[in-house]
Amino acid sequence: GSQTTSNNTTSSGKVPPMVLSVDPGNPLYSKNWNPFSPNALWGQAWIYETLYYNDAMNGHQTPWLATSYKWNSPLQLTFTIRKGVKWSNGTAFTPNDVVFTFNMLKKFPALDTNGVWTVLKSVTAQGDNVVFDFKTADVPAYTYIAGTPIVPASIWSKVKNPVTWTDPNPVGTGAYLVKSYTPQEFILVKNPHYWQASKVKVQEVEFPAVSQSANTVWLNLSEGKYTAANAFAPNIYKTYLNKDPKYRHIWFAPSGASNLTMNLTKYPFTSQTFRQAMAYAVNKPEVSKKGEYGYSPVASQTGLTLPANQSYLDQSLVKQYNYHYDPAKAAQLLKSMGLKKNSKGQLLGSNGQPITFTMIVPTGFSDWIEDAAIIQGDMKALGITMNVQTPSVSTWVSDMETGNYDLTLNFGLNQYNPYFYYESNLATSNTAPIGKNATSNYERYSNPQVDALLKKYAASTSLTQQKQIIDELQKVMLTQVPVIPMFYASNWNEYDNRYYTGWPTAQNPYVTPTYNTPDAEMEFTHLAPRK
Amino acid sequence: MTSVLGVLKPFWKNKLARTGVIIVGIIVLMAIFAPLITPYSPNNSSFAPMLTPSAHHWLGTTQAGQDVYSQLIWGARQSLYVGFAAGIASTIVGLVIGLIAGYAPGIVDDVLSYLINVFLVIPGLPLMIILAAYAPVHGSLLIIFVITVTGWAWGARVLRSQVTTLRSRDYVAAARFAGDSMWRIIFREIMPNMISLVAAGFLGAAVSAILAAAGLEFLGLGDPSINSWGTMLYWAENSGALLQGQWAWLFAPGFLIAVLGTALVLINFAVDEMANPRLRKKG
Amino acid sequence: MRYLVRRGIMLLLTLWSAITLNFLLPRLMPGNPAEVMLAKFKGKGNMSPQAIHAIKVMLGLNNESLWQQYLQYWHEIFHWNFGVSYTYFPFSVTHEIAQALPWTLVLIGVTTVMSFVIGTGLGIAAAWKRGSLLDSSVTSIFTFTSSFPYFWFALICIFLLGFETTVFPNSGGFAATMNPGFNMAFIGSAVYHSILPAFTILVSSLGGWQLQMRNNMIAALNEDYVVLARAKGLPERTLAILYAARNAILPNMTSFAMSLGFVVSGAILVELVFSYPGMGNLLYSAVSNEDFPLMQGIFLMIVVCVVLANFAADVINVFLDPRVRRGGGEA
Amino acid sequence: MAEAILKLADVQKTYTRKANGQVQKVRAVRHVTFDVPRQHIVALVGESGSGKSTIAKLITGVERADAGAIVFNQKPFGEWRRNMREYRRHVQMVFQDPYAALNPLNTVRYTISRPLANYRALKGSASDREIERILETVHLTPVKEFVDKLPFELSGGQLQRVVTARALASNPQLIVADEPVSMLDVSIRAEILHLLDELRTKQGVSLLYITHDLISARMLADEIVVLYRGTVVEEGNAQEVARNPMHPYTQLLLQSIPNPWAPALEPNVDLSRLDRTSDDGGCVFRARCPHAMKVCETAVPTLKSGAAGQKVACFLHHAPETQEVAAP
Amino acid sequence: MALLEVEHLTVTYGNVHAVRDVSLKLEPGEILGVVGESGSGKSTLGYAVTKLLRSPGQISAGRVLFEGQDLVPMAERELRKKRWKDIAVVMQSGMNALNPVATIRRQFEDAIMAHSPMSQTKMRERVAEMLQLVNIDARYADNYPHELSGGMKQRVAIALALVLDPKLIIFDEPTTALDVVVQRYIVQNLKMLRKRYNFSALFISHDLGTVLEIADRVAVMYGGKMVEVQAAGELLKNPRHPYTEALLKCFPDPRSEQIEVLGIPGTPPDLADLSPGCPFHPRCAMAMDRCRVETPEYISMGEAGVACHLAAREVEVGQNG
Ligand SMILES: Nc1ncnc2c1ncn2[C@@H]1O[C@H](COP(=O)(O)OP(=O)(O)OP(=O)(O)O)[C@@H](O)[C@H]1O
Ligand SMILES: Nc1ncnc2c1ncn2[C@@H]1O[C@H](COP(=O)(O)OP(=O)(O)OP(=O)(O)O)[C@@H](O)[C@H]1O
Ligand SMILES: [Mg+2]
Ligand SMILES: [Mg+2]
Repeated sequence: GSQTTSNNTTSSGKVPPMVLSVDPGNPLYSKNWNPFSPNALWGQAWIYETLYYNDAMNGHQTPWLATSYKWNSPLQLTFTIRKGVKWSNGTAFTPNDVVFTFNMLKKFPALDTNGVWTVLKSVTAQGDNVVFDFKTADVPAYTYIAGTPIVPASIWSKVKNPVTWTDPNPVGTGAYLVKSYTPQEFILVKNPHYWQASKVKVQEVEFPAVSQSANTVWLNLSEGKYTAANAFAPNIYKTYLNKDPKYRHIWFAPSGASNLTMNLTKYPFTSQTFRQAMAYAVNKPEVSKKGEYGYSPVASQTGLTLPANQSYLDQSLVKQYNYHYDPAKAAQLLKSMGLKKNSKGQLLGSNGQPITFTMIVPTGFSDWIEDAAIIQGDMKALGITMNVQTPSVSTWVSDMETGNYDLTLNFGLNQYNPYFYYESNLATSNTAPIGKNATSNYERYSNPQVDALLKKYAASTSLTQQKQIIDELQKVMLTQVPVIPMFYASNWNEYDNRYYTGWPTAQNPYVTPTYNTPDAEMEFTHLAPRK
Repeated sequence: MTSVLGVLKPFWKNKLARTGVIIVGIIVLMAIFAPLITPYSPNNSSFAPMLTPSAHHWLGTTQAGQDVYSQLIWGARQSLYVGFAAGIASTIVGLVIGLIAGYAPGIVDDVLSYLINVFLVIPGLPLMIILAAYAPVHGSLLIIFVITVTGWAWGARVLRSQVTTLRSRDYVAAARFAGDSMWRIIFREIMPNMISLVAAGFLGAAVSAILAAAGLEFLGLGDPSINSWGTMLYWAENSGALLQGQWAWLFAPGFLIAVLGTALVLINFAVDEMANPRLRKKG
Repeated sequence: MRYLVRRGIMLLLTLWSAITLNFLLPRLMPGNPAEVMLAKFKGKGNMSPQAIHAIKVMLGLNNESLWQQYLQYWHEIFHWNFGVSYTYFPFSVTHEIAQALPWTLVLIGVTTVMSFVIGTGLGIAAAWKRGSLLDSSVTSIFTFTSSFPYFWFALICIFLLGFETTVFPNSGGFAATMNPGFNMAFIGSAVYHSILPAFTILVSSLGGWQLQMRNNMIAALNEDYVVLARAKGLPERTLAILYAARNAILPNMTSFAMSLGFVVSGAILVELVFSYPGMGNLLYSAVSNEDFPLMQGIFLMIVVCVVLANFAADVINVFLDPRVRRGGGEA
Repeated sequence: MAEAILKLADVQKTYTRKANGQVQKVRAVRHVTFDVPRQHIVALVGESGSGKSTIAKLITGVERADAGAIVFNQKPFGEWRRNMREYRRHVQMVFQDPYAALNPLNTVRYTISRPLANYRALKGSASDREIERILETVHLTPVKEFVDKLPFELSGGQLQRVVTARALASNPQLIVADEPVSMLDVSIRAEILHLLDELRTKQGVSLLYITHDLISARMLADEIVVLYRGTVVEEGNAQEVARNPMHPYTQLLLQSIPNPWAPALEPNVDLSRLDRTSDDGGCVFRARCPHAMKVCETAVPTLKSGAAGQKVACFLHHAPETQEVAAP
Repeated sequence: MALLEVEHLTVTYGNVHAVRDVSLKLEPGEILGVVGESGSGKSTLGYAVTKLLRSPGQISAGRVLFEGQDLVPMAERELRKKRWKDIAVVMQSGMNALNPVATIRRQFEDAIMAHSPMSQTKMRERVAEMLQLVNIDARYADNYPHELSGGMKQRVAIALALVLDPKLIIFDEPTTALDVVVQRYIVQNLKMLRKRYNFSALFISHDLGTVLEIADRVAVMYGGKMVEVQAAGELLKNPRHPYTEALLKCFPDPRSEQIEVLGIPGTPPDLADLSPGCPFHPRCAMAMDRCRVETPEYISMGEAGVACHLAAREVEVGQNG
C-alpha cells in the first residue's frame, strides 16, 4: 500500500487537513444535524455541547457549559451556567437555553431518549443557575442530565416538531462550524468565537462518509487515508500499524463488559452452582483472543470495567472467587450438584435428560458468532450440547426482551459509574416476567436486597456510601453469577500522529476516544498540528 | 454401477459434458473423501491465526486459526449439498406446479400460471435476503428453503409450456383412447419425455442455487459456523483476508464455486442439446 | 390492440398481488420492527413509556386492524407516500429512494443494456462462426465468468485495481468532495467511479446473454428461411443480422425487458462491495436495519418496474414481431 | 344396406380461436349428416381445413358438438358421455402421424398392453398372448422381433401397424382412422390400406376412413362423403363418387390428380379463383366454383339424391327450394 | 455444353452417406425430375448442387459443374455471385422458407439489391409483376408471410425464385405439403412459367405422378443412389429398374376402371450401412444372388441410365441382339 500522507508534506509547513473516519453514511450521508436524532450526523458532536464532560472511562469530570454543579439534596441538583458563551450565530448562551432544552425534551418525549423526565419534576433558571428538581431520588441521573446537548431556544422554539426536524443549519456553542457538506463528505471549520477558542488548534476537519463495506474501510485505513478512525479492523497490526509503525497508533480503550446472559428462569441456569460452573467453563481468554481478535480484554466477573474501575474492586473478594478458565473446576462443581454423564459422555440434567441449550447471536455479528463457537466447544467439553442460532437483530432483541432464549451475548454499557451496569443488569424494575418486555435485565434476575441497594445508591450523594454499595453488588456478581461478563468491548480508535498530535493514549487517557457528543470536543481541545 | 454408467453414457460422448462430469465427479469425490485428504479437521482452531500459505497449511489459516485447505475440501460437502438440495427442491416444486398447470385446463391453469407470473416479477435476490434475514433459525435448510421459494417459478414456466405441448401430442390422446387414467398419462407418457428438460432445469437451478447460497452466506445470512465455500468467503471478507495477503483464503472458495458452476453448465449444454435437437451437432 | 388490453389486465392483476404480498410480507415476519427502532432510540439509557409511545405514534407503529392497515397502505401508495424510513429517520422513504435511484438506474441500467448488447452480439458472432476459435473461446470464457460469484470477483477487482494499484477508486459513486449535479466534473467522477463495478457486473452477466443468443441463433440458422436467404446469395451481414439474428433475438426480448425491470433492485452484492450509493445498497441497509417502510417502498418500486417492463416487452414484441402485431393465422 | 353403426345428423361445431389475444370464430363443421353402416368403410374426403379431423374428434368424444346428433349403436352420444370408457372401448382411433402417436419411450408391448389391461382386464401372460395375436393380425411377424422394440427402431409403416394394433386391442366396433397413410411413403401406403380392408372383412370392424386422397378412398371405401369447408357437398357409393363426381368441387378434386397416363385428357382447370373464399351465406363453394350462378349467392344448397344414386348439394343438379331463396 | 453436370457426387452427414456416387446431366431448358422415397437423398442432392448443405453435411467426393465451372471448390464469395442470379431454390414449405419478420416485398428486394440493384420504383414494378405471374394480387407485397395461405406462400416462393431470371431452379418438393387442388394449380403455373422463362430445373418430389407430368426426364433415387434415369414418357411406359416399376404401381391412373395399388413391401435401407450389394435387393422381387454381394454400376446410356444387374443384362442383350 502507498503512504499517501507522506506525499503531502509541504515545505511551507502547511499540514494536510485532518480526515476523520467516524460517520458511517449509508453509504451516503443524510443531512441531519439534529443532536437528538438517532441518525444525526456525527459532526454535530463538534457543534453542540453539554453542561459537563464526564469521561465514561474514568469518571473524570470537566466543567463545560456549566462551570460547576451541586447536589442540594438527593432531590435537587443545581448547575451554574458558564458566562460569556455565544451561539455560533452571535447570540448569547443563557440559562434559559438550558431550561428550554430540557422542557423541550419534556414536551417531546421522543427526544428524551435517556428518560431524564422519568425522574425529573421541573427544570428552572435561577439567575446564573439552572435548578433540576426530582420526583424521585436519582443521583446517577446526573450523568444523563450533564450529557444532554443544549440547543438555542431562539431557534428551536420556532421548530414545530423538533423530533423530525433535520436542523439543516446547525447553530451551537461548539468548537466547529459547518464549512461544506456533500453527500459523501462534510467539512467542519474552527469556530473563531468559541468560548475556549484558544485551546482549539485544528483549523479544519474532513469527514468522508465511511462506506458500509468493511473491506473498503480497511483498505482506506490501510492506505492511510484517515488521520484517525474508529473502525474495527482485523489484525490491525499487520494491516495498519506495521505499514507506518512510527506514526500510526492505536488505542482501543476498553468500555463496559459484554455479558454472557443466561435465562435464569430456565433449567439449568436456575442453579447458582451451575452458573458458577459456567463461569469457570467458558474460555474467556480464547474468546478474547480468537473471537475478538485479541482486541477486547477478558472481563472481570465483578462487572467492573477494569482498569478504570480499579478503585472499586474488592481485592479480597476477587481472590476468593477467582473465575479464571478452569474446566476441571467447572466439572467438579457440576459433580457437586450431583450431575452425571451418560455412556455417550453427555451430561445429564436432574430430570435424567442430557442437558442441551441454545445460544442465540444476532446475524452479522461475526465476532460474537465466533465467540459462540468457542463457547460451544467449551460446553462440549463438559458434555453439554449447545446449539448456536443466528436470528435477525430484531428477533434477537425481542427474544431477549421477552425472555424467549436460553443463552446469549449482550452489550455492556459504556459508563464509568458501575452503578449503571448493576442497575441495568440486576434491578427488578428493569426486568419483566417471561413473555413481557424487560428493559435491560434480560436474564431476569430479581433480588429485593439488590433492589434496596440500588435504591440506596440512587439516593446517596456520599462517595463512601456509594462505594460500600458497589462492594455489596460485586459480591452478588461473584457469588450468584447472574450474568457472566466476558470481555470489555473496545472503543476502536486508530490515529496517525505524523501531522497531528495530542491524541489520547492509554498513558494519557484524558478522553474516551469515541467522538460522541461530549467526547469529541474534549479531544479537540487537546489536538494540535505537529510543529 | 452399470446403470450409473448407462445414464452417463450420452454425456460421455459429448466433450463438453464429459469435462463437466469429470469436474463434478472430482468435487464429489473430494467431498466424500474429505476426511482422508485433509490434514486437519476444518474446525480445529488450534493453529496460529492468519498464517499465509506454507507447507503445513497449504492455503494458510483463518482468523480463528483453522486450516483453510481443510475447510475448502470439507466445504465442498456443504456447497454440493445446498446446491443440489435447493436445485432438487425447486425443480420438484416447479415440476409439480408446471405439470398441474400444464395438464389441468381452465381455471386451475389460469390460477397457477398467474402465480408463476407473480413469482417471476418478484425480485429473487432481495426476497431471498429478506426471507433469510428474518428467519429465526439460520442454516442450510433455510437457505435451501429460501432458494426454493424464490427459484421455482422459472422451471415451472418452462415445464408448463412443455406440458401443454406434450399434452396435445397424439400419443397422449392415444393413451386416453387406450383407457389410461390421468395420473398414468402424466407419469408414464408426459413425465418421461420431459426428463431432459427437467434435468436441464435442475442443473440450471443447482447452479443458481450454489451462487445464491454463496451470496447469502457471504452476507452472513447463512449459518456462519457451518463449513461451506460461502461462509469461507464470509469469514475471509470479515477478516480482511486480502489486506493481510491471505489470497488463497478468499480466492480458492470463489474459484471452486465458479468451477463447479461451470462444470454444471457444461453438463447442461449436453442436456440442452438432447432436449433441443436443433443445437445438436452430429459426429 | 385487444392483445395489449388483455396483457394490460393481466399486468394489473399481477401488480395487485405483488403489492399486496409486499404489504403482507413484513407483517408475517417474526420479530418486531418497532423494537429495533426503539432500541436505536433508546441508545444508552432508559426510556419512559411515554417516550416509547411517542416514538411509536411518530413511526406509525400503531395497532390498527390488518384490514385498516391495508386500506391505509393503498391510500399511501396512491399518494406516493411510503412513510418514514426507520434507518434514515426523519427522512422519508421517498426521499431515500429518490437519492439512490439515479445511481442504480445509470450504473445497472447501462451495464444491463451493455451486457445485453455485447452478449447478444457475441452470441450472434459465436453462432455464426460456430466451432471456430472465436466461438469456443468466447463461449468457454463466458461460461466460466458467468459462474463467478459476483461479489467475489468484485472483491478481487477492488483489491487489484483499487488497492494494490490505485487505477480505480475502491468505493463510492463519485468523488467525496463533490455535490451531485449536472456538470462535467461530477459526471466524469461518477463515470470514473462506475467503471470497476460496471466491469464486474459485465463480466459476470455477459455470459448468460451470450449463451442464450448463441442457442437461439444456432436454431435460427437452421431455419429454412435462413438457408433460402443464403441461396439468395445475400451478403453475409444481411444474412446474419436481418435473417438469423433478427428472428433469434425475439425470444430474448422478454428476458431483456425483465432484467431491465430488475435494474431498479440494483445489483445488491456489487453495490455493497463497492459501497455504491444505489438501490441495492439501500435495500440491503433496509433489510439489515429491518426498515420495513423502506423495504416496502423499494419492493414496490421494483415490482412496478418489472411489471411495466414486462408490458413494455409486450409492446416491443408487437413492433418487432409481425406475427403478434397483425394477429396470427390465415382465414 | 346394413344398419348404421354410427349416425351423424346435422352436426355443427364452431371453434373460438384465441390467436394472440384475438378471438376468431371458425365454423369447422357446419351441417354434417351421414351414416357409417356396420362393417362398412366410409371415406371422408376433403381438402385441408375442411373439418375432417374435427368430425373425427366429435365422433370420438374429444370435442363436443355444438348442435346436432351423433348416434352410436342406436344410443345418442349424450348417453354414452356418461360412460366414456365404454364408448372408447367401442370407438377407437388411428392417428395420422405414427411417429407422433407412439410415445418414443414406450415399447410396443407396453403400448398395446394398455388397452388390454384397461378394457379387457388382461394381465401377465394372458396379455402377452393377446398381444401376440393382435400383432399377427396386423402382420407384424415374427412377433418376437417387434414386441420389445421402441418406436425409433421401427419404420413408419411398422409404426402405423402398431398404432392400428393398439386400436384393435380393445375389440372396437368402429375405428376412426384420420389420414392413416398420408404421412407414409407411397410405397408403403398400400400395405396399410390392405390391412384396414382386412380388418373390416376379418374382424368385422366398421371404419371411418379420413383422407384427402380421392384415389385411396375409392380403393378402400364403400361409400365416400366429400366435405368442403365443413359441409357435405357430395355423398354416395365410392366408385360412383370417385369416378363420376357430380359436385363441381369433387370434380375439381378428381381433375387435380396428376395423370401422366393420359396427358391428353388432362384438363386445364380454371383455378384463377383459388384464393377466394366466401363465408357469408350462400353456397360455400361458390367463390371458387366455375359454374357459380346467381342463386348460389343467396341460397344454401342441401344434400339431395342425384342421378347416379349419389347425393349432392348443388343447384346445378336440383333447383333451390323457394323458401331457401327467400332466406337472407 | 450441359448447364449442370454432376459427377460422382457423394455427400455425407457424419457416417450417413446420403448421396452416393451420383452423376447426372442437365441441359439448358430441361426439367429433370428427381423421385424417390423419403430419405433416399433427394434433398441432399438438391442442396449439394447449390452448396447449401446443412451441417454436418459435406460433399466428400465428386464435382458439380455449372456451365463447366466446378462449384465444389469455389469460394463462398464467388459462389454468392452465382446464387439466385444463376441458381435459385424453391423449398418445400413456403411457410418456413420466408422470413417471418420481413414483408414479402422486402424479401424480393433484398435479392434484387444483392445482385442487380435498381431504383425503388423499378423494383416495385418488378415485385408486382412477379406476383402477378403467380396470380397473386400485388397488394400482398406489403403483407407478412403469416398473413398468406400455404398455397399463396408457395407461389410467392416460386415467384421469388424467378425474380432474377435464373438459369437453373432447384425445386425441393414444392407441392408436397399442399392440397391436390392447389398442387394442380402450381403445376399448371410452373408449366406456364417454364414456357415463358425457359429455365432449367431440378424438380424434386416423391410424387411420381406430378414429376412425370412436369419433368422432361426423371431420375429415380434409392438409398442415396441414382437407380434409373429416363425420359418421362419412356419411364412411364418402360421402366427398367424393378424399383421404378414398383413405384409406378403405387400411382394408378385415377380414371381407370379398376384401381389396385401395390405397395413395395419391406423397409428402406440404412444410409449408414456401406456394405456392398444392390440397396434395393431386400425388397426386390427379382433379386438374384449377385444383387446381394455386388453393387450394380450405374450404366449411362446418353440421356438415360440404370443401375441394376438385371437391366444391365437386358441392355447388354438388347445391344448385342
Ligand atoms: N382446436 C381448434 N381451435 C380452433 N380452430 C380449430 C381447432 N381445430 C381445428 N380448427 C379449425 O377448424 C377448421 C377445420 O379443421 P380440421 O382440423 O377439422 O380440418 P381437416 O379437414 O382435418 O384438415 P387437415 O387435412 O389439414 O387435417 C380449420 O380451419 C382449423 O383451423
Ligand atoms: N442435417 C442432417 N444431418 C444428419 N443427417 C441428415 C441431415 N439431413 C438429412 N440427413 C439424412 O440424410 C438422408 C437423406 O436425407 P434427404 O433429406 O436428402 O432425403 P429426401 O430424399 O429429401 O427425403 P424426404 O423425402 O423425406 O425429404 C436421410 O437419411 C437423412 O436422415
Ligand atoms: Mg386433419
Ligand atoms: Mg427432402
